[in-house]
Amino acid sequence: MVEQLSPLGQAFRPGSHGNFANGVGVTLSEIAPGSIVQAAAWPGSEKKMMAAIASVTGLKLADGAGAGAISERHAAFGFAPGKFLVTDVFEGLAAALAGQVGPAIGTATDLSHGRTAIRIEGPKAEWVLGKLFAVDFEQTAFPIGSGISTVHHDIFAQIQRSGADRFDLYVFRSFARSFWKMLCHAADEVGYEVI
Amino acid sequence: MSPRRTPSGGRIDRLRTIRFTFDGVAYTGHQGDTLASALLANGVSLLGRSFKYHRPRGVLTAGVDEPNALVTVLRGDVREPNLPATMVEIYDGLVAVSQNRFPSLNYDVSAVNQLGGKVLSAGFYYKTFMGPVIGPLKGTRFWMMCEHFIRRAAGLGRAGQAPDTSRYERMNAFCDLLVVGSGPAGLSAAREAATSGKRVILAELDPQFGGSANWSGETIDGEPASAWTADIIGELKEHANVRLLKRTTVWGYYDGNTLAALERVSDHKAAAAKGAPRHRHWVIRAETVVLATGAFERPLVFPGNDRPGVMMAAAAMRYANQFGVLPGETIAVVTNNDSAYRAAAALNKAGATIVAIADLRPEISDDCRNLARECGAELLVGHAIIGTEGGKSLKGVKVAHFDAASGVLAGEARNIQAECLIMSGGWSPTVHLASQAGARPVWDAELQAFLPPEPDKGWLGAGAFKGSFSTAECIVEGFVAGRQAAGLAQIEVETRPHIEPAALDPRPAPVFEIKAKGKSFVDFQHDVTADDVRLAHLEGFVSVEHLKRYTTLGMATDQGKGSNVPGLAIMAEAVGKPIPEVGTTRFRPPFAPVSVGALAAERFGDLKPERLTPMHDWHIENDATMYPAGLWFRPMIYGDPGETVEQAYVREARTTREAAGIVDVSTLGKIAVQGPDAAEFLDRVYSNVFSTLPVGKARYGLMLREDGMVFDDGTTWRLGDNDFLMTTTTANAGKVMQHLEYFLDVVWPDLKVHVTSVTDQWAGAAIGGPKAREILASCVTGTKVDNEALPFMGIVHGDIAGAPVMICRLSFSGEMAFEVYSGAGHGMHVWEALVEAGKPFGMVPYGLEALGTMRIEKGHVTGAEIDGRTTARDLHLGWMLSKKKPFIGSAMMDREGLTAPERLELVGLVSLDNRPLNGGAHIVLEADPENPHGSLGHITAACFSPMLGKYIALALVSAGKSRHGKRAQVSDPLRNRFGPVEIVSHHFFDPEGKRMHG
Amino acid sequence: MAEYSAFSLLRHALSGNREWKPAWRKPSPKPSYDVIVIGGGGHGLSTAYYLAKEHGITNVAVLEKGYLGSGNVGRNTTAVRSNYLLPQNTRFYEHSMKMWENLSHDLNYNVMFSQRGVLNLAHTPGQMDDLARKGNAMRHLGVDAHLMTPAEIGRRVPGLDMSQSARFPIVGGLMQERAGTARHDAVAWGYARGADRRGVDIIENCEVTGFLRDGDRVTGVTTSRGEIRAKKVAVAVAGSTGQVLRLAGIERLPIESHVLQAFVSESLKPFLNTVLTFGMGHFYVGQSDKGGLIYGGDLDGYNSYAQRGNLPIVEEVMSEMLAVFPSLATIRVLRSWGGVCDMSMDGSPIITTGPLPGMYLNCGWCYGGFKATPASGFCFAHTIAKDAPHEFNAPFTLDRFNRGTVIDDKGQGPTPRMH
Amino acid sequence: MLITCPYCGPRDVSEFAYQGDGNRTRPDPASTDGDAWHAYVYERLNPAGPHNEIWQHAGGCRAHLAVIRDTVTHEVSSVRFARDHGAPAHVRRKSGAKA
Ligand SMILES: Cc1cc2nc3c(=O)[nH]c(=O)nc-3n(C[C@H](O)[C@H](O)[C@H](O)COP(=O)(O)OP(=O)(O)OC[C@H]3O[C@@H](n4cnc5c(N)ncnc54)[C@H](O)[C@@H]3O)c2cc1C
Ligand SMILES: NC(=O)c1ccc[n+]([C@@H]2O[C@H](COP(=O)([O-])OP(=O)(O)OC[C@H]3O[C@@H](n4cnc5c(N)ncnc54)[C@H](O)[C@@H]3O)[C@@H](O)[C@H]2O)c1
Ligand SMILES: Cc1cc2nc3c(=O)[nH]c(=O)nc-3n(C[C@H](O)[C@H](O)[C@H](O)COP(=O)(O)O)c2cc1C
Ligand SMILES: [Zn+2]
Repeated sequence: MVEQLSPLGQAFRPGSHGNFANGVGVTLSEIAPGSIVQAAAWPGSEKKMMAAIASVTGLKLADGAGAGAISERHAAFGFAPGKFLVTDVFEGLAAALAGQVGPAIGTATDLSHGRTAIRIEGPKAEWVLGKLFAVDFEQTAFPIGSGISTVHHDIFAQIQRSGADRFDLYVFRSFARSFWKMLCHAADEVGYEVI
Repeated sequence: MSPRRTPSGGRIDRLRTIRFTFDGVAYTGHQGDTLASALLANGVSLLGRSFKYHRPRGVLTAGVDEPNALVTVLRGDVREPNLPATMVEIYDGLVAVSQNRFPSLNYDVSAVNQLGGKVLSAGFYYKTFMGPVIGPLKGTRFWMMCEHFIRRAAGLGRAGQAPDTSRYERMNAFCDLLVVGSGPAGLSAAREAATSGKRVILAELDPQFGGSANWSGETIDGEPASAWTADIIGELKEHANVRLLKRTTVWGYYDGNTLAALERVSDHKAAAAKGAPRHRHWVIRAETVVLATGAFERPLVFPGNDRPGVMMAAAAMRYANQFGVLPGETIAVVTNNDSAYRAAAALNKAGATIVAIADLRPEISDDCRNLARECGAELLVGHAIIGTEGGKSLKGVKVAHFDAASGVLAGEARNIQAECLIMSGGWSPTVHLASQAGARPVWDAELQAFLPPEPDKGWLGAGAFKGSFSTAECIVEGFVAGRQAAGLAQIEVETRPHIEPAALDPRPAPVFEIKAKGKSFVDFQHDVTADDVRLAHLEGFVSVEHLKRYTTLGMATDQGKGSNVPGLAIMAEAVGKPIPEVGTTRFRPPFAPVSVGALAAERFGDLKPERLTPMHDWHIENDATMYPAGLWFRPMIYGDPGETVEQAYVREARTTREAAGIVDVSTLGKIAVQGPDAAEFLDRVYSNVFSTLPVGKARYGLMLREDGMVFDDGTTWRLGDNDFLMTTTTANAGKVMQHLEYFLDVVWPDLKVHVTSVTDQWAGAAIGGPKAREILASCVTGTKVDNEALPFMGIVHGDIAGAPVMICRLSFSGEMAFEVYSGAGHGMHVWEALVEAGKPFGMVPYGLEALGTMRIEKGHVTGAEIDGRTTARDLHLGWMLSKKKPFIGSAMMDREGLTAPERLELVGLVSLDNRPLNGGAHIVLEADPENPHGSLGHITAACFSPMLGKYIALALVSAGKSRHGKRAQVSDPLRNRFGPVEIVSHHFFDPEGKRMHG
Repeated sequence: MAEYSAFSLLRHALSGNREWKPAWRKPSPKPSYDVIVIGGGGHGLSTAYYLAKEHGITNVAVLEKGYLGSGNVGRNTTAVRSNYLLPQNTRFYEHSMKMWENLSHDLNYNVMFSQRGVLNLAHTPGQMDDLARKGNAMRHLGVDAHLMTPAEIGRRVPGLDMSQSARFPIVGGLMQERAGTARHDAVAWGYARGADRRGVDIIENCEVTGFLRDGDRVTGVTTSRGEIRAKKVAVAVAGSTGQVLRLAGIERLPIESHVLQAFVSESLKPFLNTVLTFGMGHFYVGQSDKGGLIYGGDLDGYNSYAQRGNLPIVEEVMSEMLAVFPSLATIRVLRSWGGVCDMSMDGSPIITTGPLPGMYLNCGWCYGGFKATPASGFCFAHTIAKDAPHEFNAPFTLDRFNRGTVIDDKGQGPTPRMH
Repeated sequence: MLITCPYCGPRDVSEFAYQGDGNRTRPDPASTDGDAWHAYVYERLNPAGPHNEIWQHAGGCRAHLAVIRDTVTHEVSSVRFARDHGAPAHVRRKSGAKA
């Protein structure tokens, strides 16, 4: 199989950057899951969609807006009414989900190439993201596992909190390089490491 | 040297000496000084010049309300003009210069403007400079000549031209409670709220928390107020739920309790820390806001009140108590209220001689008498200052008897020598933010001030902001507001804080102006005098808003923080109405000026992100000249060394038509339209039918807007029964997406259709030309690409170099052509494989110019023709308007205006003089370069056609089709291009489409 | 001897400026008038002025709910130009431009009309073609316009980022030299004074609260200062059009009211001697004779009758400003405000008789009606006096949407916030 | 200004795209009633006060919302999904249902 090429190109500069006066504020990385799939249920079929996701990924999603779950291999969260983003470390999730989601339940759309997954982790992750998004990142408002849809000016982003100080951001691939640069810029102040 | 540093006292760090320059002269100050305090300490009392008369000005205040002492701070070539010296913290190496003076602050030639005096009164511009009605200076000429000179003299500081290298940032914050102001009231509120565990933000514009507690000289429950402050701050720092923001001015109160604040992160430093911004623009969404913004002291209006050395009383006290600076050794006082006595006492304690206190009131309290006696001042009750003496610094004041009730002066004027005159005309609560939030201030006759109304929205008030002018009240009110805002039960305050010295009476006498001979300033910076206010009244500009606009009162950089109320009062008197009936002008954001850089934040230097195709880096490496298309970048040409743009695109287009070419089409909008009702949905949004499209085929579609105009076009591919891939033009991708979502969500929610943007999922490479099929055949596996397997508009799936691809045979260039779609992450891989496969066949990459050339030759329309004003019929696409079904736009498309015979229609043009045609040129029957007229339409796109060997163009021409075969002229006076053209069909080349079907 | 002149200024100064007369009287409303004009903005006042001056109709009242000029005439960014694409607009606005050129003399009031040029920047060759199309359209109607090269622009406007590495490099521009700015308040005051001196009653703090009707026919108005009858009632209330026509029972119109914000910087030594527009956004800027940069951008984007803006647009405008003028990051915004714009469905105005008998309507100015002030009043006065449009406003009918003869300069269709 | 999206919660106005007057009724697609179409496409209720509007949470979940918002105070008093509460029910059924 041909590997996907990262859209970040030269903008991805592994190593340490910015102001380290107080240690590393955040770590930035590209997670490059094998699959990113949008699963969208028809109104009324949300539960069936969640069951389909569970049967494919083993992830049980709670009810409610933005609810999500994470395992070693998979991640999933709601980002819009009836819509979920589901990822897999491996390729082939779109086909697997499509197999479970019939036309009566909804649709599965492969976005494995269309979205770039960026991870930001560290004590200053909330602070850095706060510079870019008008969203309350504090854990009480944005619990672990849950996800949101938001936007930084022209750049649309879906964000899942995958740990106490870890967030996974899904942005449109064509914007990924610009977004990455901006994220690095925002992280300069607290010192960041690219891995 | 009159002003000076006291030997001890103040909250500056005397062990840390800081060097800076002002107008090129080196000075020193201490850590904790502002530029104003440091200059005063160095005996400098002339800091600026006023706007209109260029009068010498000193320091009037000690804070954001400063109208006079404006300076420019330089950092290398970067200039920051109009900063109040009272707000500039000094740092080692600070370079500040004065402004609005020539050649120097001391000798300013424009000071002659003062001689203009009464002629340069309010509104004089409107009455003159109109010039003659005939002759060479008629019309606007004379005025513009005058204006030229007026503009030379206008303006305060000078903007620089060097790009600012600072960073600016934005920060989003959320809290339950935002406390604005950290004086006794704000601190007390924050302390209470903090215990609730609620998220609290405390914002203070000063470099240190504490507000007036830093310099009031009071004790709170036996402890110096500054220590009380330090205790609370220490306590607040322990709370994880509290964020303390100093140097942070809350400047905007927007809808939904969204507040904007400016944090000056690095201005007080010689250099910002690595990665740190100069300013941070905070956007704070607060459940509740506690406004504890204090009050501004107002000046009194009397002749010569603007001379350097005249200062607000509380400011003078602050200089003494906080900065260890005496604004003068001999100080006179003029006041209409008690608070100036405290100032006099403080200044006296710090070492100044208080020569006299002129109190406008006929009687004063014993407390005041005692204070006056304690500081050894001559007490002149029922007296007023009627003039000041000195040039650029105060030498003395003139005092006369004054009757507050009638405003009448009596007796001989007396001269009193003084280096400094401090004044107090009462206090105006800082109601700006509440007013921005929609609260209408109410006049309080006791306090002679506008107070905030009872809160009804997302805010509460406390302290001097509410007109509570004693520290004890401030602390209690803060306590109550803090608890209320944090949702805590109200409890009785056990013991009211004990404040020493005891509070004085806060009520001023209702005297705002002392009428005597000479210029008495109301708005200091704008040189608006009391007479200007009366002139405005005489001419009928009595509404406060008219007063403001006619005289510019309150429109300067301080926005009338001190001057508004005195101005109003003078107008009220002239009209003979009470102040509240005259009203007050509207407060607007920002509360204090905000740097443009801060508001642009991370977009400074980077307005928009770049959108890149998966093959972007290849284009750059292969010398493509990139062309911005919205946020995207697309190759325009891949020029060879020495080639012109025209040579390059002609080569690319010709090679494509002769052999093959490849172009990156990844930017086309792509939308997955999925679901059982997808076909039905497409029938409704496209003007033509899609439900009949078989799986594995694509169709060209046209969309109209509801008003019947053409909206967008593109091909849509049926990948499965319920699965379509729609393509849109690059420019309209977002708009089409929104259009589809709107109809699905709002108009037809019963349709089971999902639309998803997959623009970024797919890389697209279009290869076309007579060799295209061979090239494809040589590199595709897993499918055939011959006519049978892949007929025109057919779709197949296969692999290229191991990557899965989807290929549709469709043509924009008019050649035998294929669009090869692969996963975007494979785009580069597939592209390189295609380029490699094309090499033996002489295939070239081509850019937008060649793409445009080939589409013009074919007469295909794009955004230049689909400009929002054309109908399908205008573009000869009437055949795509289905008669079998209604569709979006079908109901409106036949209105008379959309079917009129004289409408602009798409035509082709051929240049008959073999010279290039230009987009935007107009078409006329007879060109008249001297007097262009009679436009019939315009050129939308033009090129040199390698196939026709001619310069050709597409154009929209009135009744165009009827003119086929006729001659006309291009008329392009802007580029001085005139010449003959023939109007022809827009299908220039291969009208039957043999090549693409081939 | 003109009432206002350098000489009179001197004479009055010598007498201590104590003998100036009010710029306009403050009359109480009469029971009836020949014509009532609702709205003391630029258009209402100029309409009254031209009714008196051109048609001899002087028994006229202008009713203004607040202080004179409290609407958009007092809160606009003062750009005056006639650089339109479509001929109906260009003809109308060019007529206005010609009137501007003589307005100060006509009114004996210096409205400070300064023809310092309006320059539209282009950032791609495609935009240059669009500007050329517009400029050529203007030239074919006898209106001045010329293209400028980057080098010329750089010389004309110091501080602009002319580097080709800019995110949106400047590749050229379209200049209308005769365009410029005027002192907005002076326009209102000058017309008010001119109308007043010709007998028009200008009545402030007089809000129209309803219409008097005889069947369908409008016969007057009720106001916060009582009933006033009139043979003809003309409505020129800009952003309040929806509210006022609702008083006459007209619920729906091809108009939406939207807020547009504007900004003024702290006063700076003048360096920008033309009006400039950015081609990759909505930003535009000029510098007043006081030295403040006067600038703005896009609408807030939703219906509003509040003269108050939102924060995202503030940020947007500032970002766009720095995209063209990176050196202005240290400059500070002094004040921001909002005005309520009467956005029409095609971005062009409506000046017409009706929609009810006895009523006349002037609206749909979007954020471009300041420059129209003279021609709007002139044409509206004609329409009121003659019960028929002047040739310049004949295309600006209310039924053009029905008929499809829209005048859509931006090609945006019926999305008012996009015009 | 904040709008509380029923899915995403309170979000800044900058995340939303205004889609205008929510009081308009789209005529039956097959209707040839010119006045009805004119009213739908060109006429707007433009009240000063509470207004029914359609907004899209374009920078979020992308759902369309039926919002009641005061055009004078900008206070948002109600937000619901437009697909449930947008256009009047009869319109949806007529034009939407597949027979
Ligand atoms: C921020 C901003 C920038 C702009 N920039 C430009 C520009 O650069 N160039 C340009 O050409 N145009 C510009 N415009 C547009 C221009 O200002 C307006 O189109 C024009 O001023 C509208 O006409 P007017 O002056 O008559 O309106 P207004 O001044 O708004 O007059 C309408 C008057 O009607 C009154 N009124 C309303 N209801 C009632 C009632 N019931 N009873 C009595 N009176 C009532 C109002 O109080 C108001 O005074 C801008 C607008 C704004 C808001
Ligand atoms: N007549 C009088 O004697 C008189 C009058 C007024 C005040 N006072 C005294 O002043 C004190 C008032 O206490 P208080 O707490 O109400 O006010 P304060 O003046 O002590 O504190 C207000 C604080 O708010 C800050 N501030 C104002 N606007 C701000 C903004 N937009 N953003 C951020 N910070 C802002 C100011 O910098 C100041 O530090 C009392 O001690 C009172 O006795 C006395
Ligand atoms: C062209 C123009 C220039 C302005 N210049 C200034 C200025 O220098 N200082 C100022 O405070 N306000 C200035 N303003 C803004 C006014 O103070 C005021 O905000 C505006 O007229 C709207 O009125 P409002 O704020 O009372 O609603 C200017 C307004 C305009 C239209
Ligand atoms: Zn949402």
